[in-house]
Amino acid sequence: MGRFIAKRLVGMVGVLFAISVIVFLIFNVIPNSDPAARIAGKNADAELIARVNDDLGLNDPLPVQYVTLMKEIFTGQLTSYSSDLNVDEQIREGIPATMSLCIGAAIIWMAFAIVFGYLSAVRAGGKLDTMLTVLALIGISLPVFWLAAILLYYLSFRVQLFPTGGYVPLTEDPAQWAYHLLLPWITLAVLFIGFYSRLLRSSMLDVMNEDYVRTARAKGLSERQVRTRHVLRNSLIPIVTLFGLDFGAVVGGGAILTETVFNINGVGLYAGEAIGSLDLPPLMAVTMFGAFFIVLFNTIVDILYAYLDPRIRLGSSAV
Amino acid sequence: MSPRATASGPLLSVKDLEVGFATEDGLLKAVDGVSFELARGEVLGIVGESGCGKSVTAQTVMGLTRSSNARISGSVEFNGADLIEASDDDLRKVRGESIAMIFQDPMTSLNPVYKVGKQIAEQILAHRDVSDKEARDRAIELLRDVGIPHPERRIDDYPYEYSGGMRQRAMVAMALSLEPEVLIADEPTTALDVTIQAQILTLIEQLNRDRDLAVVLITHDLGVVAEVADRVQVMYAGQVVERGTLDEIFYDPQHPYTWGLLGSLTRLDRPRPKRLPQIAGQPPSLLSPPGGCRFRPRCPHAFEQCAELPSLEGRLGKRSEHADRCWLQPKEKESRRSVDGRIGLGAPAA
Amino acid sequence: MPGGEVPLHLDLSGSAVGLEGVEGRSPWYLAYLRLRRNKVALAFGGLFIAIVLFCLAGPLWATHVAGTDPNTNHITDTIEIGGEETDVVAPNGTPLGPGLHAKYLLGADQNGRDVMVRLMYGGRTSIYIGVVAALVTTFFAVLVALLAGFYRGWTDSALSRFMDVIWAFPVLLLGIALGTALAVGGLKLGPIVIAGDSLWIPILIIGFVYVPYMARPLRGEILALREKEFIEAATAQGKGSWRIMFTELMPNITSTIIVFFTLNIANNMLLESALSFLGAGVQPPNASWGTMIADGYQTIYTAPHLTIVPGLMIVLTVLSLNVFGDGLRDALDPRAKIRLES
Amino acid sequence: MSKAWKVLCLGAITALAALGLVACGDSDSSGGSSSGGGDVNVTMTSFPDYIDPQLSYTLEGWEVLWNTYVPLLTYKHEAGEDGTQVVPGLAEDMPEISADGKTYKLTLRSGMKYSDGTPIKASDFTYAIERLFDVQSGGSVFYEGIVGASDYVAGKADTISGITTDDKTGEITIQLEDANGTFTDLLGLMFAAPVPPSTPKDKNATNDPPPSSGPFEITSVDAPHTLVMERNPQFKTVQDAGANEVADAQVDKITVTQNKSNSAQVTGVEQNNIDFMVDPPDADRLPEVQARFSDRFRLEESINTYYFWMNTQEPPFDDLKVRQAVNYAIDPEALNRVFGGRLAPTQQILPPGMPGYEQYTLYPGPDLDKAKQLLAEADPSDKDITVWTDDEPDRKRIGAYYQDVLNQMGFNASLKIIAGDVYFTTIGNASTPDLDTGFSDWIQDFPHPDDFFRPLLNGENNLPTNSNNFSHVDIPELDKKQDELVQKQITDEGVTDDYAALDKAYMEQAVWAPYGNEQFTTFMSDRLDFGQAYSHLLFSQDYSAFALSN
Amino acid sequence: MSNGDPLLEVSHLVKHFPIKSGILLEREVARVHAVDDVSLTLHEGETLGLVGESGCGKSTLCRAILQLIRPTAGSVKFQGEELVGRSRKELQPLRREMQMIFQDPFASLNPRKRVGQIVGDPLRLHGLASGDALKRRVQELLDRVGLSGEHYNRFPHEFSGGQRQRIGIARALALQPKLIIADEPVSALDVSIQAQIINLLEDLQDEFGLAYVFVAHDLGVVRHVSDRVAVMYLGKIVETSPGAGLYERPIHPYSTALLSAVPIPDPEENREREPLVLDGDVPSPVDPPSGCRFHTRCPWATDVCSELEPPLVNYGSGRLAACHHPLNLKRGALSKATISEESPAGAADALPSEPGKADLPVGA
Repeated sequence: MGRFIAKRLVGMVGVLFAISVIVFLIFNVIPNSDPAARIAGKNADAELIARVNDDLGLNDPLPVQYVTLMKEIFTGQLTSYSSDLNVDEQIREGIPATMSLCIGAAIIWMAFAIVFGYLSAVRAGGKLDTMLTVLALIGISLPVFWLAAILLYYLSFRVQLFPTGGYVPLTEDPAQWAYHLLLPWITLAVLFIGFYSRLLRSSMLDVMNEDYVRTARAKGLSERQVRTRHVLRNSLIPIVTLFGLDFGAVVGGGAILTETVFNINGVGLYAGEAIGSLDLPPLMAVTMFGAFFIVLFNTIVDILYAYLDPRIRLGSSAV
Repeated sequence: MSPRATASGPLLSVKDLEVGFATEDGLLKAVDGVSFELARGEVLGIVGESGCGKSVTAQTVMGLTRSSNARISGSVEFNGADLIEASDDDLRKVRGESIAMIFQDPMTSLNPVYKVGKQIAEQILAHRDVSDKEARDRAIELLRDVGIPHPERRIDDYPYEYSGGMRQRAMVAMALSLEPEVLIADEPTTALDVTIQAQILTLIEQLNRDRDLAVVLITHDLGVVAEVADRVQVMYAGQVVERGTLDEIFYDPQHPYTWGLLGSLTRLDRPRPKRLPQIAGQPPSLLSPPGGCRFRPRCPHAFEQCAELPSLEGRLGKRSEHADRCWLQPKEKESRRSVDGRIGLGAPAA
Repeated sequence: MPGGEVPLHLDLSGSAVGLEGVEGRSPWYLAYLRLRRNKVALAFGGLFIAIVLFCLAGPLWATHVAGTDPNTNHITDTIEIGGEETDVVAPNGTPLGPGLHAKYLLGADQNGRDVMVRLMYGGRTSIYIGVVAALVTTFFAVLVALLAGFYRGWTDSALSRFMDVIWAFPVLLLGIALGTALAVGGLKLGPIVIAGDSLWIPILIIGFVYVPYMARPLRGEILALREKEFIEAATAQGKGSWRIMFTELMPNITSTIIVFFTLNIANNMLLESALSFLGAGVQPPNASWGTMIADGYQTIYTAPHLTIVPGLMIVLTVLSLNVFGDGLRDALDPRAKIRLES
Repeated sequence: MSKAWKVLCLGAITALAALGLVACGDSDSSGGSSSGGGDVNVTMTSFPDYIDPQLSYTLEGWEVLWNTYVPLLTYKHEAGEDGTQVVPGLAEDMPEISADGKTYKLTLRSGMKYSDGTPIKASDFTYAIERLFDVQSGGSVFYEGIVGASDYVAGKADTISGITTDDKTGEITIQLEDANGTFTDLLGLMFAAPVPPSTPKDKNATNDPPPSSGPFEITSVDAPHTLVMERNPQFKTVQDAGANEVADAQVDKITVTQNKSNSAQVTGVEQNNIDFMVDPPDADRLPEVQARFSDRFRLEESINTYYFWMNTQEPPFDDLKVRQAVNYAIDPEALNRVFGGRLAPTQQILPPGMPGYEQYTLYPGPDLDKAKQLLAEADPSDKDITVWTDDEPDRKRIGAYYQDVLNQMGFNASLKIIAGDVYFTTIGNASTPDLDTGFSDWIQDFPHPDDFFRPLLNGENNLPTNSNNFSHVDIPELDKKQDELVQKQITDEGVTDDYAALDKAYMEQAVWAPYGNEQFTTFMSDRLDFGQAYSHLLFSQDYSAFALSN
Repeated sequence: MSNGDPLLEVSHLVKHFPIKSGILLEREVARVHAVDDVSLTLHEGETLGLVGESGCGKSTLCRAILQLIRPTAGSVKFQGEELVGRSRKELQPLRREMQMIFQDPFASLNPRKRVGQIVGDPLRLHGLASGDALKRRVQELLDRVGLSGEHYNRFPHEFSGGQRQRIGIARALALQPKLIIADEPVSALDVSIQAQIINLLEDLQDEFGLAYVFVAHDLGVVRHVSDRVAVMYLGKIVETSPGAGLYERPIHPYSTALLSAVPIPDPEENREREPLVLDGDVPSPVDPPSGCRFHTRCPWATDVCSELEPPLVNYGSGRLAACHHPLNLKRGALSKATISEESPAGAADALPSEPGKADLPVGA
């Protein structure tokens, strides 16, 4: 176990390294993204720009620049080019909002997906199944930002049931926190509810055909016990592992659209702005942040997978 | 449904069982009019090639084939109560409690995510009002009974940590946990090596002897049947083609299909023949079985009358139990089967 | 009791049908038969074709009905509605809404462009990107899966690590980063030059980021197939690696590829719209449904239809592909063979 | 000549002083009427770049800092053109300028204190200018003409030799290398506002802004989310020293919050949850706001020009006829609608409100036929052109419109959209390929016409990188005219007329295709006194004019 | 049955699968001893039966012989030519001569190919036929294995297990090989079909003079087809013998146990015999038992069995066995015994000192 975690950590560092290099390179090939010119202002002359460049170390060779940048990220000293604000601090400030959004949405999506998927599988072929299937397929066909825009338009602007976005910290006012996040939660969850309920349905239908389910019935377990203890429990394995991956991806950048449309001051919005302004330091940091979460949850999923399915022995499969 | 009804009649009685499945290509009649009876402490072997309906028969007894596309008729009476008509709940009380079942593939028949002990205890807890601790203790005891070494340690293993033979033992332990009256063993050794097969068969024999357990043993291997069964029923294409006592089937087989089965065995107890007798062709599709005698297309002895389906009856007269589905006259049978050289050895060697 | 399906463990195989006749029923034909029975999937497949036809009809509508190009501005024009001269775009910038008039059937946008015409042309772009990007993804995913799954060992490790990196990249961030980076100078790779406003940029980005999503399951399938005895049989006959990959393995993952391909188009269209919404996809003034939503979103309060209509088109198209893809999967999945009446 | 000039100058000063007194009286009376003070909350879409007088170089920043850091000279707290007048701030009087225009003498008022109680000293001005260079401020460029500045930057001198101060008398003398008619304007910018020596000299002070000298002090900053301005307890000392032109605050506290959602801000103001939004409501909400809240919404003039640049050095725009054709083809009214109705049409370089603005029409239109005809006459060989614009929604729409117009004229135009933050550095870099024509705008740095000509049209500023002369204009005789005019004070006779002529001269060459002046907006909650609030031409909303309505 | 040089000569063949693990770099932490120093010979037209429980290395041995997996060590000579170490290309021409039939009739046929392609592919690949000639040849082959030429255009899923196995045989026959390695060709089939396939294989052998390595876990099947039988346990050959000898007088206790475990389809005999039932399962090949690998399950094991690996001893008339306590030996057999050349390198070089105690438990 410890060995496995160590191995994953090494892999994680490798992936993060690769990602940071890629981002760094992408941004160094963008023409005219010269940060010094931007910092120096619209009337700047060449001399001033040269001094700014020197100050930022942008005259150093690329590898040196990369190392400096990474050092600053990990010592929390990185400041953005466009606003001179501390990047790590900005990300830290965004985490509560992003986490509130993602965790809340995750709870909603898992709860609904399990209920819908279970009902769908148990009533496979029935009316309820057809209805849930239709809903699920519509759910996975909705562009998230579009759904967000439409919900905002109808429920916040036309009917004025909900606030027009924004984020209220949980510590400030829990009721407002939830009130402000309700629409974003639903928006973010809809896609996953659709996807996961479909997945659970087919997973359950597969598991229902497994020999051990027959064994369970032959044991005289009630149908309910068979379905929950054997069918659902085993069907959830792929779901839970996928959940880890998706949750990591959502925290690590998937919430960008929702945060943008609902104006939630989270990491996603910050990332969006950093990209919009081609601001390398925050972009490096948020990409690393995102990738970190994705890789982290990948690793958690692997560990969880081994726990959920004892057949999988850690370390043997590395992917 | 009391588990220990003391009726003098058969423990389990199946009458005119028909099981069909609606498929995309039409109705697939897996079992077509199967009847048999099982007495307390008796071992009944059901033999046939894959797809002959033997497993469906067994699973239907347990109600495991119930589904929206299954068409089931006939009756399955256990201790006088009909299981076909029984509610799901009543059926549930019989399963595991009175009739237990073990399956062909011990690799997949245990839930991979639960510990073996837990899966055994689960069955006990589903039927008995006992504490978890008691159920666990019982599980350890059962594992010991079926010959798992160090059961108190192995009880906390996951199925993947068991070898195939141990898993099948664990399945047997589970089946025995509530001391059922009937054990249905559906090809319990097919997936196992010969050495392990011998172990499991010995175990089943022991249980039958020591606990007076009635066993339905389903297999395609006549050799396995010969080891443990008291009576044998040969199935072909969803129908019973011959039934009788073990000795009757082996020493006085009446149906050409049984001859074929016996003949095609590669056996160690006889001199090696120049050439193995074989049954030509393939088993028919159950979607559109041939008219008349279903074995007719493969039968070397078929004649006009075979276009009509023979009924299963004791044509020998004297032994009512020994019955078969063949139009040939007993005399004719005797002469024809001897042609094959190795079957129809006449009276028991003793 | 159990759901509407026959328990799989029943051995119902027997021998199949009688063997008379020469032409066998290929797995594809059987899949076709199953698909033909799935009316819902077929209906949605038809819907997708209808949408494609609708979009292809764009030029016809533009010249014969609307009388304008998708990109032509008519900001200060007026049209006659009910005998009244109406501004296409009001002095305060509010565009004309939808109504029963041949021109501007779905209203105008802020540049006075005909939304109906743009919708049809935008659909061409969106679907084109979806399909071509899916081809790109499929090509690379299949290549990666074949190489990794067939050679295993260090090839697999290297490719898997590479996939890990793309996988771990926040998709949208990567897409936007590449989109922004390439929008200015385009892409120059030796002889290949792609202009900054070329559709190939979103196509390549989208195609690229989805490679692991498709390559991983395919690789798994290849790894499983690789263990099958028919591969050994091919080796024993003396078949070379490439021949085994393309004549033995490929045909066996084709059905998976087809299903993935269909669903991938749907996902691509969603990602395209998201990238365009964030400004990193299709470059204006060219319309795609994504850019139309992005543009329309600026006026959602005064002209919500500019957001709603292209969004609905995306939903319909993606939905049709998803339902059809689902049906395809059922049809192509051999297990579906005994998914019986219900 | 010099005598006449002196008289005129004096006259102007007395007039200014009189006006200042009136203004002072005004603010006194209004101050009395809202003595209760109160809290105001303001939202903006983008947080100020820096909360640091030497660094801030955005409208948002200046809007906040104008009433916080007072330079030696300042701009009149007045709406309209009056607001472009430079008046004494912390200095007792307007500068005394030597005849050669190179020496400026000012005297700091005495007894003034910063908000933390530190006395304001003459040397703080030197400190501020030095700091400007040390923090590599974008504003430092304006002050490079001070003698000794380049030596200071190069590290050859510890201080700027061209600035001498006397903390006792408050005298400040500034030596310029060349006469510069814009220098008084520059002295009124926040870049030159004195800060105490406790301010870190080479570091951005955003998180801990220096003590203020204006009516407000900044008491807390949580960049980029929120900042709080409160009454400066020491502002009395500034007023008492006679700085009448610096208006006093009428509310106790202003909280400025960043809010990324324009629509949410509009709704907030509509529902009186937000008192004032800095940015104009989006085109989308504008009609609704205009219709329903006319009692607390109005458009405000601002000094800026929106134009399309055309690369005069490369075909096809090296041909005057082609450029003229574009000027004929552009429909300012169409662009106004694309912009949501906030663009006042124009066809000239200087915007209204700028000294030297005089309206003329060179290219009556829109006249697409004329444009096509001109283009046909010119018959440029290269009709494949690239239109550049940035990715803000309205600018994207402008770009799309422009591209379409060019195509209708007969070009084969393609559109290139660049992220807003790198747009100007991209088109200002001569090595960027396909720089044909595109979007640009210019918002004044200070209300002097030279700010529109020199950076944007002077041949010397046709730089390889970071150029603002996107049209690559290089007309030597007009450059000469610029240099000649800048030596003079704007108040000199005929200078404004000369600038007007310069404007026309450039447009006869059709170096740009200007089309509009953007109007800003004032949209306030019911809580604020809408009548009193006004938008300053240079610094936008004047927070010192905020007062709660009764 | 045959003379001259052997067709196939396997000597001291080893195949170990490494188990790798590591944090940064993978390194071998253990190995699966799948085939551990195995030697075999096979002559033209001969059938060698190979028997053992699952996991004993039979399948690995087959694949290592055919170079479908690269042996770790040892040599495989086919018609006198060394196969080990040859590249894929160099092996190609030899592959015509040696073919394989697989256990799983479902997995061994590519489900996406028509029967004609499956059977015709090797012909096309080796350039032996094309066009109509190819089709004719395939149809002949199909006819020969008991299918119809009309099945040419059908797909594997349309056939039953037995028919599929026939297709597999047709494919193996297509190149007219000299050697066919049949890896449990009938284990997955029903008894009646088993007989069909066995008969078919025998007919083909007679007709084409094929040599078979016939692998099975069922001694009954092996007895029927084999001239000689080799018994494998945990990667090693424990006994080789001409068919009859093994069945009548098995020397190795493991052979005895295997024989004893085969059910006898004769109720009377069953009632009488007291079969030898082995305890437990085959130990893990990752960490095989020391000494004689069978000692953990052997009822007659003594101390020496766990210490010394018994050599493969030649008891004459083609009978080889590796046991410290050989059973069923004729009087004086021990004295004439010698250590075989095929004996594994790691085995002791001492002959068994005395015969085992038990007497013949089964057999006719």
